[in-house]
Amino acid sequence: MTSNSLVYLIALPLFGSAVLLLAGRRSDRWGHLLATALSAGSFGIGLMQFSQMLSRSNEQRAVSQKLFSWISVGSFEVDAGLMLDQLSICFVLLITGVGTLIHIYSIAYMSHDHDRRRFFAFLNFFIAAMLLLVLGDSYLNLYVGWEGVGLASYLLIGFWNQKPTYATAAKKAFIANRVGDMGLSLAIMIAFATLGTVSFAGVKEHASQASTGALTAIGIMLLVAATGKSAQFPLQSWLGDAMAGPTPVSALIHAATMVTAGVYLITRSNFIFDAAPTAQLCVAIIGAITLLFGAVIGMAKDDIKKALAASTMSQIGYMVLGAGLGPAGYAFAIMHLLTHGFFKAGMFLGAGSVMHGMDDEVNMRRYGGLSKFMPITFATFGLGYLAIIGVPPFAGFYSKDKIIEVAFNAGGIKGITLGVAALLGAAITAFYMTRVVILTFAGSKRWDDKAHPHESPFLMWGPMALLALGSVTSGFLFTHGDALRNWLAPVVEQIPAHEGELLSPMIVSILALVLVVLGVSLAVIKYFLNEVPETVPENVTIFTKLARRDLLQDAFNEAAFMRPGQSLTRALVKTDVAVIDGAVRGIARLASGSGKALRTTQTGFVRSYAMWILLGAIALIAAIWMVTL
Amino acid sequence: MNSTGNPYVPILVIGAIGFGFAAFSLVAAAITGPKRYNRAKADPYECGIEPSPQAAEGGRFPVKYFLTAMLFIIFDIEIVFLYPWAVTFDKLGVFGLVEMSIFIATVFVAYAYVWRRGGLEWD
Amino acid sequence: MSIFTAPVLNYSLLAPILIVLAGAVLGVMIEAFASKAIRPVAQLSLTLGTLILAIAQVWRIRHQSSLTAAMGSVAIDGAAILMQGAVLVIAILGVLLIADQEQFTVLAAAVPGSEEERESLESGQKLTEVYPLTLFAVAGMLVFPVSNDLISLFVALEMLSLPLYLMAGLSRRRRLLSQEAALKYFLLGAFSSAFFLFGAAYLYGYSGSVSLAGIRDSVVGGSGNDVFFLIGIAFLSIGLLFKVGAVPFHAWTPDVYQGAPTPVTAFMAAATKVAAFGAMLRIFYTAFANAYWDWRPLMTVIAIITMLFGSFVAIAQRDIKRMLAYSSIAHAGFLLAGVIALNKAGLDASIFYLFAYGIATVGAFAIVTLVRDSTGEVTDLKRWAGLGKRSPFAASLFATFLLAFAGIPLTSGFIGKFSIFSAAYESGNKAIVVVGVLSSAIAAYFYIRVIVLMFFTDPADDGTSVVIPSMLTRITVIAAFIITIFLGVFPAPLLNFITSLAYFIR
Amino acid sequence: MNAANYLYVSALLFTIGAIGVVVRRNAIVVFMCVELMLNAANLAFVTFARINGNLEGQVVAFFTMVVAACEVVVGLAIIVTIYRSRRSASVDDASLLKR
Repeated sequence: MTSNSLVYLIALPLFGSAVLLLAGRRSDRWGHLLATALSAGSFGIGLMQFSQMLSRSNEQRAVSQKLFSWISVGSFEVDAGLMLDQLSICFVLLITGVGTLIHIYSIAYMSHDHDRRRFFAFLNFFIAAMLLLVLGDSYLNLYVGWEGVGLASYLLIGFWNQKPTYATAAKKAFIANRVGDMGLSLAIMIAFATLGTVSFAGVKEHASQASTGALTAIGIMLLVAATGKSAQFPLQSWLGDAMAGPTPVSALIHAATMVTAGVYLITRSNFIFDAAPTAQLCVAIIGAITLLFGAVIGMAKDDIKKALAASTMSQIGYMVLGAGLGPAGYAFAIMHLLTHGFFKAGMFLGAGSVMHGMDDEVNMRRYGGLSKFMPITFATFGLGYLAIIGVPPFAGFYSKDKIIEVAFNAGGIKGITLGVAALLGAAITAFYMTRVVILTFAGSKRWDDKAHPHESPFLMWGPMALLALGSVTSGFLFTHGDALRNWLAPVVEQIPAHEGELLSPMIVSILALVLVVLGVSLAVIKYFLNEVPETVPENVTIFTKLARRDLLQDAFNEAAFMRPGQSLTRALVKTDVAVIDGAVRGIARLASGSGKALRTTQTGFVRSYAMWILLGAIALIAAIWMVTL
Repeated sequence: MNSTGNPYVPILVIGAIGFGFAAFSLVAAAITGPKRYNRAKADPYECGIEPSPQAAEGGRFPVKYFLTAMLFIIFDIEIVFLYPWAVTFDKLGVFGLVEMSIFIATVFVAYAYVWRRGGLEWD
Repeated sequence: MSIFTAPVLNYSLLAPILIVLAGAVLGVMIEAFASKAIRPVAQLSLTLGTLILAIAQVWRIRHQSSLTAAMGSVAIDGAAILMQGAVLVIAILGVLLIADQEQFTVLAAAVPGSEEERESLESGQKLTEVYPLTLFAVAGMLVFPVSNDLISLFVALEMLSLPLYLMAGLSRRRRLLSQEAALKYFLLGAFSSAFFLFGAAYLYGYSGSVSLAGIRDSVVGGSGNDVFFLIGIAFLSIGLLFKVGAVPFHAWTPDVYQGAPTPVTAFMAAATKVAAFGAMLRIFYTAFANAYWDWRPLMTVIAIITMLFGSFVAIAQRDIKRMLAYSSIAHAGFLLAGVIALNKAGLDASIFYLFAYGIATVGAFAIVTLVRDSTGEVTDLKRWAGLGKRSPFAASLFATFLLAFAGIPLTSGFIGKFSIFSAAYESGNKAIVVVGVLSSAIAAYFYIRVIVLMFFTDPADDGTSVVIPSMLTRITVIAAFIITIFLGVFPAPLLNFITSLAYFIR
Repeated sequence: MNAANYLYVSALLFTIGAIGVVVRRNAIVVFMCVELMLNAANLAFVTFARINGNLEGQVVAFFTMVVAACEVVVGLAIIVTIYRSRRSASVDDASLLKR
């Protein structure tokens, strides 16, 4: 099936972004409205495509559109083409739907910012790039979108770049992402070299002929890409700092959509991972590590956005774990991705609403008792909270429990380890999310009288309410009659579920619920029944201290990557000026045979350059001699 | 050529001799020569003659010397191409004549440039 | 002794070169006889007219190929046509920049700071010698990649170098630096061409012929003294590697790029690379192809060192022109990967890369000429901070060129990098691909660092500003921008064109 | 006489020239060393022409002489300009551009 309207999905927001950037200040007055309308238009097209899809049989649902022939070098041909199938439509609706809500929210949230127009231009650009990422029909087209969202994220994290720390955060995000991008480009090159094609369809068709080694290499490189973009261990450190961006950005890019691109990549490449079990196991392990890692960090954060960011990291860990469990898990990974998109975006918007009312204060120790002043925010945030900790019948209950269940049923030691990790993660999640809610909305007020907490305007709480609705209902809708699993079946071939299961769904649910209750009660005891100090207590265990410092992730990065990189650079610069210079001096000393001559034979740079050339010539001759001897 | 043994050895020996010669000269100069630093050593032409008369700007040689020398070299050396042509003049025929005329004309253009821009004037 | 017969020349195939040379000689005549008032206009129109005429002629002969156009001295073939076309396009953009005479001193012979210099500046005259010099250099660049024997190679090498040595010293401001750049470029260039010539002598000694075809025959036949051959390859390569700026023969690059007047740097950086790599590709793909076992390992090592060195050292740069210089060193490494690939894909990719890189380079340096304060160009990176806030248009264009250098998709640089690395991979040289991707990742860091500096840092209040560009500079910048983006989005037409034409006849 | 001896002389001249470029300070002397290297190459060409029994090497020598002369002119022009600006022909003094 082909369709000519796919391109408009991307073209609308891209057009908006171009208009806003080119028109400059002239569009200050109507720019945000145009951007929002175009985003909504994209959502409309998405819905239309969705309804058309529904009317077709399951095998006929995918549509594609060839735009133009992009690269053709010899035998290598890539068309710039788009493809909309059951998997990408989920993302299209999530991106444009949540995206539009966040556009609306931002109209109010950013109303005092004199650069609001630029913000909307970037936001529209992000939507376009993210749509390209999920609609591209080859790895190369995906790569274009991948770089595009990276750029948009980078621009938006650094949006308030007046503060140097924010610019640093933007850079940090950029570098972590570059490492990931390198993985993706290597994966593409290996795929091209071994399979001769980079289109999804082509790779899928030829994957069976490739050696397991090559497929494992591609898989591992794709995983590196995913860890960079989705803030997974060991490239996770940028996400917390990325919270420097405006809160709507954190909600859209760093919670609901962009950071889940890694999960999309892995799910999209299911045919590679299914054929490369080692790579698949690595995916599951990375997911399990990250979900615990993020959860532990989440327990110690006092900054509301950073706590939510740690939680995002952890929840994406669940998705990656799900995707790493193979055919049994893909659908649940995507399901959790979608439900998470609703509840996490909703909670971020809630956090933004709180900050809006509290003069941009982010420290939760300076909140408290806000439920009285912001009832709607409290309600929407609370629904999101119930969803994330997995209370039935809220969305998270369906999606997260399924991943835990599949993890246990993966079999053997692997299944038990991964399952236990996922269960433990659920308990910790319950603890830190309860902590966030209590510190923010319950208890006594800890803010000074300068703050005047107030409910946000309708433009802000409207989108929050809609997202909260999604957090309540989506889980049920997706699982009702295995709707999402059946929907995705043509994309990710599935084995029948519940085969030789270790634990029945019921037992998993009960276990999870017990642990959740445990986590919640601990948090209630510690933060609700006891007084919360306004200053950060110092007499805490080493674990808390470590968690506060993000489990030393920055220190690790610095020691392992940054320092050696810097010293290598310095060393090379020194080589350029000192060592080569020194060599010239040394030779001069040798030649004249006296230390005195060193002074009179002052080395100048032209001569040291000539020395480079001469030494290079000698080295070349010597090397040729050795090669041919 | 050296048919026995490693063919690189002569190259290496020659390189070593060249290096040794240069090193020897410098060492010998450093040991035997006086160690006084003299600005004249960095001058063009180290022949020890005090250049005179001093030019207006305090330089040693008027640039005109260099200019004239350079012009002489450049026009003089072009003659080189006339010799082979002269030897095979009859065999090259009209083609050779035309090509040589173009060549001479090009040299004349350069000459005209030098002349018009005052390169031949001595003050 | 051989019998001389009158040579037969195919003038239509040699016409692009002859047109440019004729234009240059005419330019010298204008210098000699035209009045000072009309010289600038006359020279500019003559130069542009010459270059456009030459391009038209290159286009006309694009499907012809001949080894005997000049008695075997030059080989006109598809690859030659492409290379000459690229040099001419870059030269036109470069000349438009050079025409912005702000950058050049009026009297190159005057002592800096002297009364003579002040008077010449106040007279409002223009330095017009730079146009014939440019044309002579272009003529050399047209001959270099088509040369099919050692004599033409050496003459072309000097023909393109000598005018550039002089042009490097013509800057109006910071004249001491400019003259120093000229001196360094000259001494090191002469040094390296001596190596080149010595290598050529040994290749001649090896094969008994100065033509590339003769050398190839000897390599295939396996006759001749191998020691001569290896010394020949090594020394000849030194001359070529110097011109492209490969480590360890790169040391001149940053100094000369920084010291030379920026329009000259733009022209030199872009066009010299095309010409030198053109010659290199021809030599290695034809004469040395069958001896690849001898040179490939070494060239691989040099390519790897060059990529890594260029990328790492660029990070530590504080001056925009030096940073671009080190980036050009890194790009030389990427291009060497195309030379080493030694297959058709490698040739196609190299030609595309050269064109894309050359255009982006001219564009980037064109923007550098625009960023000034009261004393001239501002090249200190620190003072570029916040440029994006004051002049978003210029800064965005510059960012585009940097992204093209970094090889970000939808710019020409991405297509170039991708095709060159896949050609290298196809040839089985995996190490170079891995190092290449790694160093592009490193390189992306410092390109993006400049973008961050321009857009995300507060402007310093020190009088740095972007001047309103002249019409000619504006054309250059916009044309470079359009080509860079167009080649990133629709590279297929040019890639197909290159694929269909790029062959070396032997 | 064995033609190879001329090659040894040529290699010797080339090496002396190359060392000279690196160790001498006066720009003009450095430049003369480069000319020495060019002439070493020329000698090699002529010798090889003799060994190979064809004229091509001698033709190259002609061209090299002319090109070297042009190089002299350009080089002297640059060195003289620098000398007038700096009052010194030492290549070590010209080191403002670095790092």
